[in-house]
Amino acid sequence: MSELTVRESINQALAEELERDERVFLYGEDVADYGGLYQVTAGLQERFGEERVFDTPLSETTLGGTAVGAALTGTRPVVEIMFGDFLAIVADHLTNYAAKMHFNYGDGTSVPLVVRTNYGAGDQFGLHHSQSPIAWFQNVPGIKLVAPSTPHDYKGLLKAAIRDDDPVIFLENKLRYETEGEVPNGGYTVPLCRSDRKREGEDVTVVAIGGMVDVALAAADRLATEGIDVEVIDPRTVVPLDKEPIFDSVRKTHRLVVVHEAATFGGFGGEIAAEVAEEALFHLDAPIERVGAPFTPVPFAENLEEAYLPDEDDVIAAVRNTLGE
Amino acid sequence: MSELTVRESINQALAEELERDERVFLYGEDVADYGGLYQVTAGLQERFGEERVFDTPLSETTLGGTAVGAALTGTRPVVEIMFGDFLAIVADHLTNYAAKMHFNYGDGTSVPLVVRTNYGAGDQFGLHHSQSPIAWFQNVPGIKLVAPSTPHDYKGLLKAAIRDDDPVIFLENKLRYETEGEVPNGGYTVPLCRSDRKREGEDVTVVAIGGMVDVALAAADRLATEGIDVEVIDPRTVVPLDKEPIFDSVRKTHRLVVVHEAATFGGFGGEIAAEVAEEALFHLDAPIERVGAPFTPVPFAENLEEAYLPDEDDVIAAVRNTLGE
Amino acid sequence: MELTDERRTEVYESLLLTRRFEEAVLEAYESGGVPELPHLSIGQEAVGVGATYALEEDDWIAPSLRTRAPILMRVPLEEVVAGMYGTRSGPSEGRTTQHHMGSTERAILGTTGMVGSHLNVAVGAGLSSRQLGNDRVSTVFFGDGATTRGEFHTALNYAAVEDLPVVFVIENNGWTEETPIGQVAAVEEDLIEFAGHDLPSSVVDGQDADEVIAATAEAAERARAGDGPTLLEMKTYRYRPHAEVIPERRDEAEIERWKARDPVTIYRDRLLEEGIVDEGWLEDADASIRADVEAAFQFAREDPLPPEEAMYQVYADVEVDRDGGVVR
Amino acid sequence: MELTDERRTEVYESLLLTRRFEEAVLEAYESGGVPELPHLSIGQEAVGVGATYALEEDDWIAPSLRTRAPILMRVPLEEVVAGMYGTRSGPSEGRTTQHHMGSTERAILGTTGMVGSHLNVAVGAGLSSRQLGNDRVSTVFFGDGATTRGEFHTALNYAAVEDLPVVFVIENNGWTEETPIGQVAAVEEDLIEFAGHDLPSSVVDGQDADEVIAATAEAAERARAGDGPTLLEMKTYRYRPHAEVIPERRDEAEIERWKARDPVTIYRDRLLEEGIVDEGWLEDADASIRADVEAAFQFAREDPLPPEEAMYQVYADVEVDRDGGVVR
Ligand SMILES: Cc1ncc(C[n+]2csc(CCOP(=O)(O)OP(=O)(O)O)c2C)c(N)n1
Ligand SMILES: Cc1ncc(C[n+]2csc(CCOP(=O)(O)OP(=O)(O)O)c2C)c(N)n1
Ligand SMILES: [Mg+2]
Ligand SMILES: [Mg+2]
Repeated sequence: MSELTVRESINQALAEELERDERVFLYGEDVADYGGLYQVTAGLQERFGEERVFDTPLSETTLGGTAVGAALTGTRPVVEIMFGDFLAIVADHLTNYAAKMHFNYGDGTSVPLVVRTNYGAGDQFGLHHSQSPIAWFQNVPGIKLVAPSTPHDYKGLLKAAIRDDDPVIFLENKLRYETEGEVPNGGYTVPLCRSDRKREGEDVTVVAIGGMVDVALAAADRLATEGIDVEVIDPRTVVPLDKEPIFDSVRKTHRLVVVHEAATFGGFGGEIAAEVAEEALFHLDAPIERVGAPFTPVPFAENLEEAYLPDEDDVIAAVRNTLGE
Repeated sequence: MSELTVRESINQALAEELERDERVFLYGEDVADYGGLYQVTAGLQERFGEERVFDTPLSETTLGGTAVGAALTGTRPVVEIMFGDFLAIVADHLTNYAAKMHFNYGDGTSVPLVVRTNYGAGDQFGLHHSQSPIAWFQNVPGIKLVAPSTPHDYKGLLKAAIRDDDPVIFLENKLRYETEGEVPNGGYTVPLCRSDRKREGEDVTVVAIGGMVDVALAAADRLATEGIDVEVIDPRTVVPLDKEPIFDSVRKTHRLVVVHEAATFGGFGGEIAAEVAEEALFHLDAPIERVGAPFTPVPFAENLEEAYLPDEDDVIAAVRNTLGE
Repeated sequence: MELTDERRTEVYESLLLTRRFEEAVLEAYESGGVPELPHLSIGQEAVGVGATYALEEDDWIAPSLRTRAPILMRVPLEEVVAGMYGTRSGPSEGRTTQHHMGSTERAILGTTGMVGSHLNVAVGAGLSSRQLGNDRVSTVFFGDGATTRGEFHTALNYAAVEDLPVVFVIENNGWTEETPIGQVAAVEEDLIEFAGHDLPSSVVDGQDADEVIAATAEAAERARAGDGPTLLEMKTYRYRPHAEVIPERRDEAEIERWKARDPVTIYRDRLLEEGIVDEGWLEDADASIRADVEAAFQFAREDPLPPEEAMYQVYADVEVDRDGGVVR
Repeated sequence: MELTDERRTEVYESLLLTRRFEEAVLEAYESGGVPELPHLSIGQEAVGVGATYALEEDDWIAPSLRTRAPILMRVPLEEVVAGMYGTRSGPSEGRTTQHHMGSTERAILGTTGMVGSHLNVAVGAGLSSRQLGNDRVSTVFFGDGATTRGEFHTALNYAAVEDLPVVFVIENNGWTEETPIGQVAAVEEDLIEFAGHDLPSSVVDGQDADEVIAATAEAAERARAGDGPTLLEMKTYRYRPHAEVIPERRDEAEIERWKARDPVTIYRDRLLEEGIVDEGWLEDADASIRADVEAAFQFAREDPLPPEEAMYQVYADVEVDRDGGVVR
């Protein structure tokens, strides 16, 4: 075990997979010599050479399109899209190409690409560098959406994503590149499409996504001091969804709070709430609570962004609501 | 009153608004002399001239980008995107530009554009000309998404969309261009952001979207013969959503079925279900049922597409489920 | 590339197969109907045939929605026709239409219905060749209309920047659906003017298969030598409307002018003139191709529709139920 | 465009204002910090100043993320600085950063953070001019990096096809973040080579405001006369890194070479040489501009943060609650 930041754990995952598999390569805008805007790929070009780690023009459709083409023809591209907001520019290649080619072929051909990108508000980067783009792809069969929360999961899930035969959008919370945590030494993976119980509890189930897992856990700690025992489930892969552990948890606690960073309305939390309302309705002792952002673009001003971003207090209030407090 | 097809009612709406307001213009791929792939704009260039109705290059980003620019600078572009699937190509201009500029300016400037496009399966056009792209934009604050169901609503909503100061994605169900219905003569509008009760009923609420309203109504008629009294709500504008009439209906019927054409998982139905699970949980006597497509791309083969597309039987089965039958 | 007599008869057979196949599609569409809406390439055969003929069998091909010849040259006829009928033996068990088919074994890159979105995908295949150190060339076909998409610029630029082994083939048939390309492309004369990019480009007579072969072979050689991409603009014409639902609105004289330079006729006449084949051979070839096409249609018409499970091939690496849930 | 002596002193004042403003931003950032991450244009001032000066006040301007001068020339300083601090008096009451600001009154088109996505938007402004029958020209600024996006091709093509009144200004500072443009653009020498489109284009010395004015004025005149768009490539350089969080990694000698052609110095020396101003005037101008800048920062630092309601300006034509519900 070592104590690594999220940034380091991603960097290690990339290094190990580049080392392990010749077909893996890494490219994007300024990822090579510079090491990426967030320095996540620092040192990798030096170590693996210009043929394995390289820069590209400022053209996201080239990134998306060539990644699909490369993945269809025997390699395993890992491409960095500098901000998740830019996924809108590659939406065609992701939605209409990457997600559909396994279905479109008849010979088992698949599209083993990974799009690494970041998301999330909280650093006053404004409305075009802070969005949480999960919902844009939540209704796209064939895509996998992965949003890890801990350094351990970042590393293990990224390694699994690179080995996975399906196209994966790997979402990194840009506010948490510095978050530290225990990471095993050596080449473990964390399986995609498996949710994880990050905290066991009896009273209320909180399903939290990506960066909001930390927030949910902090809220749970505070509530524990009052004797409220919160269970926190981290789906990790949100599409497709490992639903059963969520249902099981709700059948136990009879209460559900869903937390994500995107706007509540139309966000992925609606899907989770709807699933539970179908599968476990009569187990619910309280209305489902959703915690998310208001239905506005991400505002810039310090106080507005703070009001925008869901926080511990919001989670605590929602948990209390489910308890009728 | 006259009996018009959906196609005719859209054409009339466009003609009336071109007539009424000099700032309105219409453009897109083959919309002018040819009258559009689905002949929706037939005759308009002849009537209004090449300056008001014109063709463009095969470049959706030009369509999206110029429409934003035109709308920001004093005109009211109505742009046709030939298939809704291509919205993925203009996702950046819609999501990052059109939706956000009113927020981004400080002087009340807005983006009065209308993107007309079609959607929907059922004609064996395959996985890239049949999608239902609502979910791609359901989490995008600032966009309005309108999906009418009757010739009356198509005309009135399109006229309202053109007059509206916000960017509107106007979704036409391509299987229903030939559907006929009563349309008042003269220049009425149907307000955006107001849902409509298409059928009054006491037993079960069915919220159906776009092309699925017809399906829900047909199912309701069949169920009526068995004494099951279904209420059908047509949101018409899905983003932002006129929620209260849905809650009111569920408070009355205690049962909810949501129907749309896109895949159930991650689709807009999840949002509606989640809203009800939050606001009217204890009014529900049965789990919420969602009727939608399976989580696959739209298949081509006749039998597969038939299995894919939600139909009356699916709605009837869902209604029966809510009744515990 | 040396073109022996035998090879040239093969070229002719491919031209004729493409022609007869599409004529049969048209006939089938006009009588009983065919589920897949035909977008015929009749008149344009020499582009696809010539270019494919100039390539190695494992060179990647990324067809446009209209490129028919390479598919017919690489995929069994039965499979292609079944693809149009959406039956079980089609290239994707009926999941998708035939003109989007992909096959890794036949080095055909599946495409989408988004005209031009495949250009960067083809460049990605070139990237794979470089990464894997093989010498497979990637050839992408696209219409004149596609040159007005941003993809055209970005794909050319990236291929040229990285010297990737890509051949870009514009099937310039003068029309993008119902709009003449001259009306929507800001060039004086030829579409290759668009490409100020640092790469070789030329205009090719797309009605003459020999010209197409020569130009493509040269481009492929350059690509294989590591000297980067080439842009070829093939001037051609489709005899039929954009798709079979669309009425013909083009000038009759324009159509006739092009028919006078029919690619199948040009090649047949040349083979006859050079004494490579005689009338008897031509008749036999035609009869045998017609019989093959007929048999393939017969096969497809009897081929059963796919089972419903065919639809649930969405992920390669996890089992998912119809509601997007992971099956443990 | 006739440049009287008085006008040329105005040009100089705008150059100096831009310089002093950005120096103040840098200073503020390095001491206490500024909420908006600075992406400074120091060194590039002549491009924005010259081009804006050549235009009418109601001509549309679509700035890039680095174009600072036009904003300073059209918007009160206090408002701009408040925009960087996200305070109430900023251009959007703190909703967005200052460098994306839009103002219809000042004919500034709001942009997004997507480099290059504004090119077609600027073309749309040209479309409005045509539709409304006014003669407003639309001028769009963008970096060298943006020329490798598809937007560059599609916007140029459409403007040229429709002869729209658009002036495209490449602020070619040689770098796209940390990558030299030569490494990612497949041109021999100049980026205008990309544009095989049928439109006039030229390379301009972006350090010389007079050259910029002349080239832009000519382009604007052509646009206003209905003769369509022009592409101008302005060669320039930024003295600072891409953004203030990014370490400087460029060659020291390269930076020094460019500093020797500083746009403010060039213009000042010329005015002195031609006897249009003297040292005293220069000192006064500088002092007064510094005082204005200082006052604007002072204002912004005291300006309160916006009220929470400022965030809820999402739709123009309907009231919506924070949960996406329509308020009846
Ligand atoms: C991105 C996109 N835009 C529009 C269409 C609709 N469409 C299909 S084919 C076509 C014309 C294509 O013209 P061209 O590229 O010249 O090819 P051709 O049909 O002439 O072979 C159009 C506009 C599409 N399929 N995809
Ligand atoms: C679509 C998009 N891709 C990438 C980025 C990240 N990014 C911001 S500025 C920049 C470099 C832009 O270079 P250039 O166009 O030359 O402008 P300059 O910064 O030199 O003024 C990049 C890559 C972005 N903001 N938008
Ligand atoms: Mg064409
Ligand atoms: Mg630059």
